[in-house]
Amino acid sequence: MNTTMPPVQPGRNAAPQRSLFTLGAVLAAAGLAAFLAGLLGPHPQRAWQAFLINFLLWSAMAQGAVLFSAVTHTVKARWTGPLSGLAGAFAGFFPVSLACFLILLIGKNHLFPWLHEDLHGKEIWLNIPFLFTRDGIGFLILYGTGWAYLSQDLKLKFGTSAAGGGLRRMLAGRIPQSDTDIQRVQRRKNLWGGLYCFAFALVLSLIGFDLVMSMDPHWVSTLFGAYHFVKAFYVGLGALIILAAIVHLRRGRSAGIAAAHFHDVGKLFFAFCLLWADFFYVQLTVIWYGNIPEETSYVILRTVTPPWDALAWVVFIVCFIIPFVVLINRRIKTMPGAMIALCSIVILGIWLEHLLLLGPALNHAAAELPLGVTDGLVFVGFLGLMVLALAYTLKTFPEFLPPGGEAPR
Amino acid sequence: MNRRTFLKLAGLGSVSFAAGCSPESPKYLYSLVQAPEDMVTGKATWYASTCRECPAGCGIIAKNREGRVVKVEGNPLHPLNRGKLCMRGQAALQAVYNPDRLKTPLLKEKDGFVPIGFDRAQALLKTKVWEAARRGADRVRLMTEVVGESQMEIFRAALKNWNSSPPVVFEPFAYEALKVANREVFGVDGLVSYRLDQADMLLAFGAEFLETWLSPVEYAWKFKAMHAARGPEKGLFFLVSPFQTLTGANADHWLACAPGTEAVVALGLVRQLLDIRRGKHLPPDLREALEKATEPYQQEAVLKLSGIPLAQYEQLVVRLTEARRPLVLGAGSGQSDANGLAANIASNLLNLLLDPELSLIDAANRHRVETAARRAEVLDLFKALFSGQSDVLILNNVNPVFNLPPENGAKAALEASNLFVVSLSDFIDETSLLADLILPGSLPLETWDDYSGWSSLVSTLQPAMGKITEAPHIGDLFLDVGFETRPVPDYKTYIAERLRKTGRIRNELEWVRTLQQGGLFPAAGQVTSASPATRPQRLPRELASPYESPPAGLAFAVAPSVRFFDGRGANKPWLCEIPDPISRVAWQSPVMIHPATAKSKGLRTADVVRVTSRWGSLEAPVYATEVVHPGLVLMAAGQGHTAYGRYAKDHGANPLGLLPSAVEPACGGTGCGLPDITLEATGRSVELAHTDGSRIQHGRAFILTTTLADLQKGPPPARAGLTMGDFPLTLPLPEGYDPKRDFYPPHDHDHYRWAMVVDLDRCIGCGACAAACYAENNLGIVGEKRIVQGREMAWLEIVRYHDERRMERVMFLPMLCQHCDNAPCESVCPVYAPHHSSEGLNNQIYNRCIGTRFCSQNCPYKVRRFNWFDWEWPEPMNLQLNPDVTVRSKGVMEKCSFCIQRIKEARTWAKNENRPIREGEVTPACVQTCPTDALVFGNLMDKDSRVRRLCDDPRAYQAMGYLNTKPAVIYLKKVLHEV
Amino acid sequence: MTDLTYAQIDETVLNTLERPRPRYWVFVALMLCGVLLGAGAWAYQIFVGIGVGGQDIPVAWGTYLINFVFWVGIAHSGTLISAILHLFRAGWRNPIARAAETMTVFAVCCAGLFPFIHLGRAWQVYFMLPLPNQRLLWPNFLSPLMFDVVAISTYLTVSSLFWYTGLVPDLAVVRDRSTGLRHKIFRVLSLGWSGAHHQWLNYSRGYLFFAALATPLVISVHSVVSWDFALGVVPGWHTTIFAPYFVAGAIHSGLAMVLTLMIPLRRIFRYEAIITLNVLENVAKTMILTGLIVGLAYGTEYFIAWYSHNAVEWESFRWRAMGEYAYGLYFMILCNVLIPSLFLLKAVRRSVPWLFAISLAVNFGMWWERFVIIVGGVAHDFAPHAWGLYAPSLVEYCIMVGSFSLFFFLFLLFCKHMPSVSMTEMKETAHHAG
Amino acid sequence: MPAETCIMGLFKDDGKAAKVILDLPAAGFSFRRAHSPIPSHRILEALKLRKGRVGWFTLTGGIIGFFAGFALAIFTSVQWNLIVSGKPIVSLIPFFIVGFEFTILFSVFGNVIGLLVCSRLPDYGGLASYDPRCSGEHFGVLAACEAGREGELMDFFQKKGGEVKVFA
Repeated sequence: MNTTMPPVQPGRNAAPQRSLFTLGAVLAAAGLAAFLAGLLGPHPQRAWQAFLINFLLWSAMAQGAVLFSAVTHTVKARWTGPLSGLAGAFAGFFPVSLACFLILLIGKNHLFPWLHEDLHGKEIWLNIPFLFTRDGIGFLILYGTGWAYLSQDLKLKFGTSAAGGGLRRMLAGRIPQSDTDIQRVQRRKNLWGGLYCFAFALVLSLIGFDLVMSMDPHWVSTLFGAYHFVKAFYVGLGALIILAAIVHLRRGRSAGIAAAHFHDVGKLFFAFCLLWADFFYVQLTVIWYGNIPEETSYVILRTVTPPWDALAWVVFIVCFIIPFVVLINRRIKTMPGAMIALCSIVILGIWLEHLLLLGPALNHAAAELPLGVTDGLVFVGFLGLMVLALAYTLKTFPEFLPPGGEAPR
Repeated sequence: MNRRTFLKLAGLGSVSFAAGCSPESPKYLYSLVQAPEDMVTGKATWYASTCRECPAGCGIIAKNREGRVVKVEGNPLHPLNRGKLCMRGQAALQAVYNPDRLKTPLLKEKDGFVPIGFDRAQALLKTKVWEAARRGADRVRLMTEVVGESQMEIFRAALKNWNSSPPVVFEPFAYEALKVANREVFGVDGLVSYRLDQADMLLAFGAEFLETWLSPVEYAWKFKAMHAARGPEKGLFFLVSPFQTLTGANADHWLACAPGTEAVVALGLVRQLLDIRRGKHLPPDLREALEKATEPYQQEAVLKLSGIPLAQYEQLVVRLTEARRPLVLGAGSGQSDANGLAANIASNLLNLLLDPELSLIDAANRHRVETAARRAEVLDLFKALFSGQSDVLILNNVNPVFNLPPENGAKAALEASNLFVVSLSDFIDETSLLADLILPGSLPLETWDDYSGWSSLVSTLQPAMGKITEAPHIGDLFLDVGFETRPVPDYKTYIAERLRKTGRIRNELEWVRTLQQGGLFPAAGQVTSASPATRPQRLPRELASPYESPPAGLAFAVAPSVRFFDGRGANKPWLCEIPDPISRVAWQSPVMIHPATAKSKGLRTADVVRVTSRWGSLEAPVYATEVVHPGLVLMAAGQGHTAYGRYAKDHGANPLGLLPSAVEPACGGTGCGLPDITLEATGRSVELAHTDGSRIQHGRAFILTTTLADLQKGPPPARAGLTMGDFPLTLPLPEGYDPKRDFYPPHDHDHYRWAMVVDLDRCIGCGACAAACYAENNLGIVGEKRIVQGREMAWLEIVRYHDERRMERVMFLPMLCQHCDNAPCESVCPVYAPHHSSEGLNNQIYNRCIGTRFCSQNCPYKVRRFNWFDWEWPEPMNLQLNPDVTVRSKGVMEKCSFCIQRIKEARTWAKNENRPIREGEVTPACVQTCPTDALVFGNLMDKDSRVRRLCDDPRAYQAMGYLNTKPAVIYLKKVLHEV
Repeated sequence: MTDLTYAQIDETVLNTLERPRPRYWVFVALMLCGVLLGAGAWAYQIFVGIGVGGQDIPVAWGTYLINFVFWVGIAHSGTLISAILHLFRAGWRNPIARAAETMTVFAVCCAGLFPFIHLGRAWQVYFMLPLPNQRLLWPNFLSPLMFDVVAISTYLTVSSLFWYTGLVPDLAVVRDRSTGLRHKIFRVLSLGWSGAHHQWLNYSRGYLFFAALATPLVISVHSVVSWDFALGVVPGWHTTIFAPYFVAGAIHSGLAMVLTLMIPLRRIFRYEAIITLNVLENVAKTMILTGLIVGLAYGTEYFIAWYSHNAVEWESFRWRAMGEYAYGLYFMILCNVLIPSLFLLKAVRRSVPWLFAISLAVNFGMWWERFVIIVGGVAHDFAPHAWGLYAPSLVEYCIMVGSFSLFFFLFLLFCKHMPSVSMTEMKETAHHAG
Repeated sequence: MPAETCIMGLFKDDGKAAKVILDLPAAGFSFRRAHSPIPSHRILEALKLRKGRVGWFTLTGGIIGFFAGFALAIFTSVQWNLIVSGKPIVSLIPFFIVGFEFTILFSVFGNVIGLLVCSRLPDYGGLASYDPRCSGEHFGVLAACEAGREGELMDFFQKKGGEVKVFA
């Protein structure tokens, strides 16, 4: 239990070095440059598409990772050890994500194909002001609950001496002293944790419907929302594993992330790999079997029509086949190096999957895949932002990092 | 080789083969008393005959298998019905095989009827009549249904021998008013026929010519000849009546006049025409008199009395005066009261004013029913009988006790002890119940006879099957009892002789030919007609006194039923099972009232009400519908029998029981309605045995309509979307597949892809197709209770929808298995019971079916039917079953097979001549019988088959096509004059 | 978890196998009568025709299919609790796992009967088996019903084997503590289990794999069941969310049934020390989750029906809420979502009466959910001219009573003749705790 | 070869039992079998056994099942070659369901077989040298000693705090 975790003295060596910040900054700059270049270039909508895709992907990672912390806490899973702490760090990306969301507003004309077509009454739901208001509120709620949960978590971790900058103090509020306080914070933490899980399901479904499904305003799939948040958790776990692995590689056993932890989180990752595939298959089968053009045309375009068919196969292989085959083996789950590689592949896969879902809607009758250097660079840029966010959070709140010393068995 | 000529072969070739085309020795060929030589097991033989289910007298051909008739179809050579047949004609079989049909004569003794032998019965009758005859004049009376001339002659002769006066011909609907009108205006003392097909505008004051009026099948095809959309052309049909029945539902404009004011409107129109100087050709004094007589019917008065909105009325006047070949039809069959009389005279006058030549009135071909006696004479007869002026009364197939309103004297007369009543009926109906001797005669399908639906032609009857009772032919019976010694060996010879005497035939060969083709008549299309010669010189005296429209009150009207006619069909399970076209209620007889009326009385559909008039009262469930005038309570005739058989007894109520029997002196007829009745709730309610769900289609793409205006604009832009609204026509052929929409690869068919085109603009909703389907495919009869449970078995149902925008507009949709190319029903079956055949049919393999019913659940059209039980065919009904079609056992799913047995037969023919099946060679039962040719069947893979060409019609669409089922039933939109 | 000693555990459980009191046999007999009633009704239906039921066109599926889905649903949490929670090493599963698995096996038996009962020609059911035959008449593996056949039979086999495997060490315990006939029987049943180290070594591995395999199976089976509907085109049936939604619903109802069974069981068999209040509370907590998922699914369906602006879809859902069967919808929302969320209150989820009452409510609600879906869908589908309603007939009710009787009949027999709590697994938890 | 006697030490705690197992060889006794009411990893660790091989059976079963499922579906559908709902005769998307279920089914079969084979069940003979208490609350360690050393072995067990049971 987290309460039993001894208060830690974050050693300097634990916190990320400056080099990390520079790296992040460089990557981010590159991405930004590419994005701006794209905007000024002949196909601004391509730049916006890349932006949207990466926004969705990286936000999903952050949201998913934090969900890991919240959910394991809510079900009182005992096996997470330092992982749930690390997962909290991803909350650092929340503000970035929020900012990016607002930036979308600028590119609305390039981003929402339905702005230019007859919606037969769907305008009530699909219109820019309403869409941005509801989704904005959704994000606020999600990130709000997330932070609320984590701040309670931090309070418990700060322990007696909460030396540090203003933000620490502001967030931490007054540090619990007496046991009663601790219990109160405990209760709040439970509450916010539960709420975050709930908000996650609701808000990510909404985002899935609003920013992905509605891009083809005549197509619907009731499972799409759930599919979207399962995906988010999938990549979230991937990101978490990568982070944990890096920390482990940098600090060795002192990081206290035991093989068992990697094994367990690996199994969870595996489980969600299966779940993602399940949700994918479930939708495919029902639509394939029903054979109603209103539904099938969407899938046909993305799975059997060039140029998308190739992409579809790549996505399927990269997001399911590879991880499935690899993860059947249990030993691999305990090898941080291997897991970094695998998770990165999966994340890339989901990145492509977003392209598969959004691409056809945003590029009508595309001859070849709308995939180029810009897209790659924008991806890198967001990677940079993520690195920065993580580095900053971990620097400000070393409590997210595993405590030094021997790992508890 | 088109469908018709093929049928001719199938229908008559076999008979000629039977006859061997040799003049001699065809003696016993046509009766199956002994197994005939032309009977080949497994092979159908067709016998041409004449339908006697109503006085119209359509030509039929009867399909004989192993000595029993299994199906009747219209005779393609017959000018009246041109190969078509109505629901009632199809059901003729169910009289022959009716389980309640009498097998022996019954003699009434103290304790009820006892069966006796035919010889004894005949002997008894003979002694009775001759005793009576000796006792003096008019001691023997005969009341008969409308019969052919030969039989009539024999009757007359026999009665003459018994020194009694000629028979009284009883028809419940005897058109007294119409006859008077024709006499007064056309100088024709009878019933002229109408050349509807030549008209471009039609106005009726209640004449229900698509159901029962004069000759429904004839007028159905004629109506569509003028009314179906031909390119941008389409005839116009106005109905002025307080209610719509099937005919009204087919009107383009229904002017709902207050009950009893049809005459007012008609006279008003006469007035309008006179005002615009029509009818200059009339003799001045007549014209003057007319103007004077129609003085009270100025527009305001008409509108006030009839309650018709000005706009509608004006529209009518404009269209009527603009029309090039307008035709006006009078009041309905039953309407021989003052109102009906005035309306009929007025409509005849309208015809005269609109078309001095009367070119659309055909006095040469007159309807046989004109021989029916006026109601007054019928009632007089009963008075006479009651006063004991006769000893013997012979009733030939009439049921006055049921068909006449109460206080008609019939019951009293028949019960009079001194009168010996002989009923020649095959059933114990309300009348025969009172008879002293019931002596069943053989039914039309078993007998020799002739009948002239039109005065100009002769239509023959011949036994199309072996006898299942020993009942004698009525003709032969009279030859025996009516004469000291038989003047001719038998009735058949008598007919032949008569025809030879009248010079219609010269020799045996012609006689055989006549029998082969079912009569003596000009080939369809070469009918000669003649307009009435004389013109009226003076005002019809019936118009002298102005017509008083009845006081406003809740009125009651009885409409002849498209299913039971006057009630003679009520014991035929098919007719009971096939629901009423408007209410979709089977087995029961609801009273139809306007929703507003219902609301005001706090009634809802299915509440039981008591309707009371001065003469009687009945209880029936309410059916609220917009097709009746708010001031009217409408009810269909025919049900409410207290005898007559298991299917008729105690089903529904008999509305005639509410009517007065007083006759209108001017014409000697009565009406079918009365002005003031009371309607009160009983507080009970029943479950209606209706087969429909919602009355409107909630904006779905089942029935689509277009307007004449749109049609004239030319073909609409091709649809290319995915939604219900803009989904394109996707033929069930490889070209119907578009990789953008279809996950599944297209599949080929070998040589044939069977499909049907249904022209909703031609469909009048008469339900003949449904009846034909019951007959052809051995569909189970489930009965009232199970229809309530939603278990009817109709493979083809005429779906009725009200127009959401104008609830009083009714539209019909023949709904049958769509034989989709991507049929949702198929893949869900775990055992392949339904699957796609190599010729595109959606096969249902009964032996394989295990009854999961998933197919039905997944069918978007809900056309599949399930055998919830083993259905019963009480003896001898099982004899009617089509040997080519399996009788399904309990627990299996079934549905329309496009009459696959007929496809198989055609294939055999083709194989024998090793050639592909020809266009028109396969006609499913429904297609064959459709009076208006609304259904077309054929092979889509044949580029110039009719179905294929019709698919290019801009009106073509598929029901709910956006589900990508690719139905092989392609509908053509109904064309409205305006929305 | 529990602080009982091994001896106490053995004692508590073995006490339940004492010679039953007459009242027990009364109940057994009562249930047997119920079973006979159902069987009689079925026989009658076979002879007279499926029409003795209330089904019609358009609603050709009635309570038979509803009960089928209902029982399959019940069958789900058994494996869920054993397998998934075993994987997650949630110790609180151990006291209830056995009973839950048993529930699964019996529920599947009941469920499995209904497809047969529902057939128009039950005697031809073998057409659905891929039996090699001369005329090569094979079933159609494209049909959801064939998926059912495969899935349900797999599920029955697997859950029975899983159940028996888990039972073996306990059978040995009974063997070692019993004499006479029972000893002989259990000697055979326990396969000579001696708890030797090599047995345990493989046993724990095998059991783990069992769990790992059963988990996806649970999900797949109810997905397949959901596809009996979702693969159709009928509005209200054809929707992608069905598979997960049915799985969640199944678990929801299963957990409810677990409570319904456990609460009397722990009372009668004095299991309070083993099936502690914490255990029940954990079940309740899980039900909050499943309840929320189900609620989310209801919401999503309505939202999409509205969002899609598909006339047919929307009319079908509008009618669901306002038509003749609206009460069904409100039952299901109330009993499956609102009432279970009372479990958010600690007081409620720790009070046995409340737990019991709510578990009953959920069972009721889940039955109605199936009614709303199965009947509601087709009763108001594409063809307005064919819309119609449905009401179960007496025969159907009898068969329904029969199925419930059968379930409780089997369960009664089981819990008095077999260890209804896994002693071994209890000892393990005791072990870890101690 | 001198006759052996098997003696079982029964302990209330698997820690003790594990210790005994470790010490047995030193004391010159040969370990035969350990019986326990629950799977005790203390004992299993003490025995330093490799993981069981059940997994291989399961895997094999799974692979066979997967292909068997698809094979059945495809074979049967091509036998009749009937088009239903316009779907391809061989439609892998739905057939996957059959494949999947068979995979699970056969893996489980494999698993069960593996279980029986690896743990040599049913094994009624094995009960000869077995003490019923081992299914209760005792952890039994069965050791063998050559004739004459029974006393030592018993003492050994008792010293370790266990009860003793001798099998002739």
